[in-house]
Amino acid sequence: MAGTGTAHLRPEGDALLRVEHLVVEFPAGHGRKVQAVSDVSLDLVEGETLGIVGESGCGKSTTGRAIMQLPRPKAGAVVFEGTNLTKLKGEALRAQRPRLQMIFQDPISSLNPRRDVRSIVREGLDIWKIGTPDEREAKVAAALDDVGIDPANADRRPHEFSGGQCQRISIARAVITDPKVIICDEPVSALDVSVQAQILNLLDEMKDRYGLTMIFIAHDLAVVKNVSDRVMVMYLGKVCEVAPPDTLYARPAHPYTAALLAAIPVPDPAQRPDPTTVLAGEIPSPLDPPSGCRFRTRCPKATERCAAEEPEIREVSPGQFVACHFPLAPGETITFGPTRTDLPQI
Amino acid sequence: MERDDTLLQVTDLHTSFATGRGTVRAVDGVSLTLAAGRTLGIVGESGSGKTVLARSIMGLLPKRGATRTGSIRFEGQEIGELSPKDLRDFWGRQMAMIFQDPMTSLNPVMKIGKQITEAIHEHLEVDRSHAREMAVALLRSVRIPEPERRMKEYPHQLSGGMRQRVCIAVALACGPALLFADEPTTALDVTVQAQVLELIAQQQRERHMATIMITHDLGVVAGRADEIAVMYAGRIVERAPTAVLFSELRMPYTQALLSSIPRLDQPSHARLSTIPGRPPNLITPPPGCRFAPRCAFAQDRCRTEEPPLVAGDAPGHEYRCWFPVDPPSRRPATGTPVGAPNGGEA
Amino acid sequence: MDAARLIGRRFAQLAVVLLLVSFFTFSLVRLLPGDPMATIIPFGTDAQRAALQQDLGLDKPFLQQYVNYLGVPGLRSEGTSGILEGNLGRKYSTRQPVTDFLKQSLPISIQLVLYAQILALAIAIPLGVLTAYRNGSRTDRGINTSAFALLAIPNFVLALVLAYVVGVKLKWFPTAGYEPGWLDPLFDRTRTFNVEHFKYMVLPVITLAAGQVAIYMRLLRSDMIATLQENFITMAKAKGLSNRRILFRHALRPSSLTLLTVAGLNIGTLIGGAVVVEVIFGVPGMGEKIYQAIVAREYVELQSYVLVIATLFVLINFVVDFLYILLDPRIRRADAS
Amino acid sequence: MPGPGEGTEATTSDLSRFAEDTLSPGLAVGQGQLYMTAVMSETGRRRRLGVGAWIAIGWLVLIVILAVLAQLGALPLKDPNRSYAMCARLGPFAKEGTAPGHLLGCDTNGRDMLARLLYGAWASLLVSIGAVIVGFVFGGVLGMLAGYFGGKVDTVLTAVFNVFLSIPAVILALALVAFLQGSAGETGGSSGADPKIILILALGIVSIPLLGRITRASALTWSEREFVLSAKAQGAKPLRIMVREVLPNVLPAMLSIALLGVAVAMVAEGTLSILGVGVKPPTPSWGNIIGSQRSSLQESPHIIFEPALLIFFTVLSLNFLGDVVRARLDVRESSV
Repeated sequence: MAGTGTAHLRPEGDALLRVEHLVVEFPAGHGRKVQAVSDVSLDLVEGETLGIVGESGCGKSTTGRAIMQLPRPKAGAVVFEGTNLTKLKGEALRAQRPRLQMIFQDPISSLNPRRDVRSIVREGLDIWKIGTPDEREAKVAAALDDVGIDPANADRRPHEFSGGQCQRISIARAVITDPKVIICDEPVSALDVSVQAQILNLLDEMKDRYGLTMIFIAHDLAVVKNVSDRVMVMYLGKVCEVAPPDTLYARPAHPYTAALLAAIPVPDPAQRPDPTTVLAGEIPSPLDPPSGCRFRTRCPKATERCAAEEPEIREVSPGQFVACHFPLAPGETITFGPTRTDLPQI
Repeated sequence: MERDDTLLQVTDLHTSFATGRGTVRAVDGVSLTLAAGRTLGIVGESGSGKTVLARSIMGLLPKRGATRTGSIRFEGQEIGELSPKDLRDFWGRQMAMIFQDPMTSLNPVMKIGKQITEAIHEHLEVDRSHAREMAVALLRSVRIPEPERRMKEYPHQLSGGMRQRVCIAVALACGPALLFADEPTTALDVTVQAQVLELIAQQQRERHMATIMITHDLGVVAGRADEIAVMYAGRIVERAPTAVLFSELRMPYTQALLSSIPRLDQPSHARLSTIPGRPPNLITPPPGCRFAPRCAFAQDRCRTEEPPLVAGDAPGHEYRCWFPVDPPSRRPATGTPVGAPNGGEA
Repeated sequence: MDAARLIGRRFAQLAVVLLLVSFFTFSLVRLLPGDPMATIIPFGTDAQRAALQQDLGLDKPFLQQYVNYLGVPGLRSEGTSGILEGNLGRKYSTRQPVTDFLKQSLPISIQLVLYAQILALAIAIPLGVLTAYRNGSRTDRGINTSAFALLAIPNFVLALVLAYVVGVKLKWFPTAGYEPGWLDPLFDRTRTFNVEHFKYMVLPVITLAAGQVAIYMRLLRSDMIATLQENFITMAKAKGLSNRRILFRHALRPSSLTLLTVAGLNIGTLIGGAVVVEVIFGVPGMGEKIYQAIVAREYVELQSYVLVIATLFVLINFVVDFLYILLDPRIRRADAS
Repeated sequence: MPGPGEGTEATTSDLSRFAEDTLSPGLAVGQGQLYMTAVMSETGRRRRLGVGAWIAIGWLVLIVILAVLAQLGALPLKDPNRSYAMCARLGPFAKEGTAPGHLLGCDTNGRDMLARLLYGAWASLLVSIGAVIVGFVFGGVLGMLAGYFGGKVDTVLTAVFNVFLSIPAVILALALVAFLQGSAGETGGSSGADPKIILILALGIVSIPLLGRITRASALTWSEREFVLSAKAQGAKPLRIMVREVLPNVLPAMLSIALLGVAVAMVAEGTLSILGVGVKPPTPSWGNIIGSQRSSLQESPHIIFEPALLIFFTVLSLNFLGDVVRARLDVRESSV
């Protein structure tokens, strides 16, 4: 299978969260199963932010949710502070929940429209009966204040707030139980650029203030770069490349990473878009993924070996890991054009 | 000012909607000109009125509740004077439009082929088989593989990128002189976005077609538009030929917009400059300059008196500001990120 | 082939639902308190009761009774026959087979329901399209308000009002009775068109259809309004298509999906309504038979009628499912569950 | 069941949908849009009730008050069961002369119509509201379980609902009433169980699958929302999520359906009365006044038309309010 291996994981003792060989399956009708995430491993060291980036269908959000055990993965281990969450059941798993929190993409859908902001944010404290009612109130007010929402407005319902403010409320709700890890699933992609910057800055502040470790999932590489200490690129349920952001952006080793980087529109008229860097074709059906390396059907460097043998993740430069038989050398450019149309369609 | 090859001239366009909560002045006094074969980028956040502007020019407004005033001349013809039937003739043949969401812009229960040929039949006197051939050729020209087979398929059988290609084929079917592309790639993945943008650019070159590209992403138009107009709260706040806009921008909003986008060439964890607050609602826009409540350089005058659109130094450059910022070209190379306002200019 | 698989699956579902329905109707009769013996021979001796019980097979265990009722070959008791052999049981009182009554009354009710359904759709579809297109106009409001009022008139009230005004006062149509129609085995096949039949049907059909017109129209209208706001409609407009083409070629089909489903489900409402209408207008259909069976406590008969109606209902909705597939290509491929 | 209809604000929603881009600043186009539309239409509609709604509320309040007062004996009404033989069949505006002292005339037995109608209101309201409560207590709980848990629970419950729904409601109700009456008659004697309770049970049972399905559909859409996921992620237990997160969102739809349901149950009681198994005479209900006296339509139409009008206005008001509630509180996705 494409992009397996755990070479990029750090020594077990260092990691706060360690995910090994994660597999998530969904029923696809007619008794068939689709593997949204197949054999993904990752780890988080306390205090760092791991960015997961990829296009729709790459399994990045599913990975995030499977770490939360919502839904539970089909296989693999999610070891959080030494406990394997996939082995926990019922109350034991529930007890771990407040330690891991999530922030979602859609600021409107992630807040209950029929409850006021105070009770939304307080929910975690209520569930776990943390503190006296007064203490809870004070904590809610403090959290709201921290995210830049005036606690005086806590009696309002979510629809009275803008998208950016709703996202702030979501952040307050996530930090109220003092979690160790927060998984941010595309937290800014529904927001306007001017609001997006506010939320990105806020996330960085909250990370310091609450001592958080984060997984930041997004499709926008520039956004991911801005917040991450380490970036993982995914394609069709597999890991392509893991590297520190500056390395990744300066010299991508996986052809897919290079294609992604080239596709980002740059707000600079001097950089004319180059048609030869446009990645052709479409993402193959996850029901019937290509053999060997999953990117090979769209990769100009693909050979028979890529079809026969799945690449293992290996280190190509310090801290830079790639799952590719023929990684790009530093400075090597890749040409995808002329735009091919004869590639497999879904 | 009017050049010989002027295709579209919009003068003082106002569009408002009567809603339950008051009159929304979505487009408030916009003027623009576009020459044949050129590309105009309209950039703005959600709520800036850019989509309504495009639909107003097209005449695609709801029957009731929408009011449009001002002049729209297309090849000298005043569009407001056209009868509904003439206007329908105009649509598709002279002006066409592609929309943001390819998932919902095609009729889900009608075959792809039919959706293209019906546009051809509506406007051109051709027989069935000829229309079919034209449709196949169109699909081929937008690089849809196996066009004959695709003709018999339904939209849900195609991916998002392919559907947007079909939408482009439909829009191009009768050879329009002007194409509106309303956020054509917002709903698409970044590599697919690159494909679709490239396709639009190529078709535009081949057909000598003018394009109005509406987007919230300055990056999308930076390398592709000849001219860019920045909209804020229903008005154009800055307009210039693309290169000029980026080097000579004077309007604080344009600058803030540009600097709040996370960029790949910035190091990670760079703090983003943000625009505080959020765009105003258009029922009760703020008095004076509409950006004043969020502007770092706003002074008393900005809050009472609305600045007119004034010409900048470079030809074709106009902006709407009492206290414009120093353009990037005039800042010291190492310069502080934000230019000090020049008091009293204009 | 996806379609073949889908059809196979639907058939399996159909079989399961029918089995459940038969079991349910059977249980309804057997499990609810009340001894059928008490109703059949209220003053019989214990011996008489026991004999009758044996005769009716009621002495057997519950599940065996059900198997006998179905008539599963190999499992059923000696000498019994069940639904699978076409035996729907006999009336307690006259020992006549229920199928005899079914043959007479079922076609009459089917005619009635069919006419009502056709009439309702024929009126509702154009009105729905018109009001959606003219959404908010005076026409729309007028039609919509009328529909609203129509919805608030119970069937039985409308039946009585029609009978009183049209039948008694105006004397346009007969208010009671029935003349065989084309589906009816008693229909005189030498005649091609029986005006009398339709004369008798006018009032019952209008009564049945009235409420449905309002439901269908409002449903189509609201779906149509939603469809007309879809992006693909704007796209069709931008192609320069005419309003008529946009309304009927682009908007109607995707908007009619809910209507179709509801029209299928409403068969149940119509059959239910037919009971009252048949009783009021003296039409000798299933509804009237059901009513009499209940009054006479003929539970075996009732059970069979209910089973037949439920089966018809399930079958019709099975057909609706297929129409749905025809109308909406998205379903052909998607998972049907 | 009258189909859930369009509100009166289709035009404005059409517009605000179009103008929404300009009305919801700060949220970029994209996936957020749908929910924004939903929330938008909700806030946009939070306006004064129309005249129609107030008239409907007024009518229902009036009927309820009169029914309660009549039942308490607080109204100067004639005995609904006493015959004034002189006035039999005479209506307020009958040709052969009116029934003096009887505001709305008398029925075939010479009983005062006004008294019967007001006492009948009590029976009609009791049966229809009771039936909807029974239906919602069971249907709502089952629907909520099916919608929230999904999977096998949902498959089984939906199958059960569908089997019930394949039997026309009127026929099922008819059969249930007959059986329940039979069993009640047997166990406790004819005076044992109040026939109204039998009716409430029968109509309630009939409405369980319908209300269950509606609740299920609504619960299903809301259970997929991310705030439910978030509650799970915080460690909330299913019961808490169902009660605190899902239920408040499902309630508006349920309230609107409940109003329509009361109307449907009221009509159903009438239908059963026509078939002779409604509220048992001599206790009057609007339905059984029509049902027991329908043969007198020709000579004294007022006996039929008076209760018919009451049913009409009450059902109209309930339908209208149901629609208003739906349009005001219920966002588009949760409509069934």
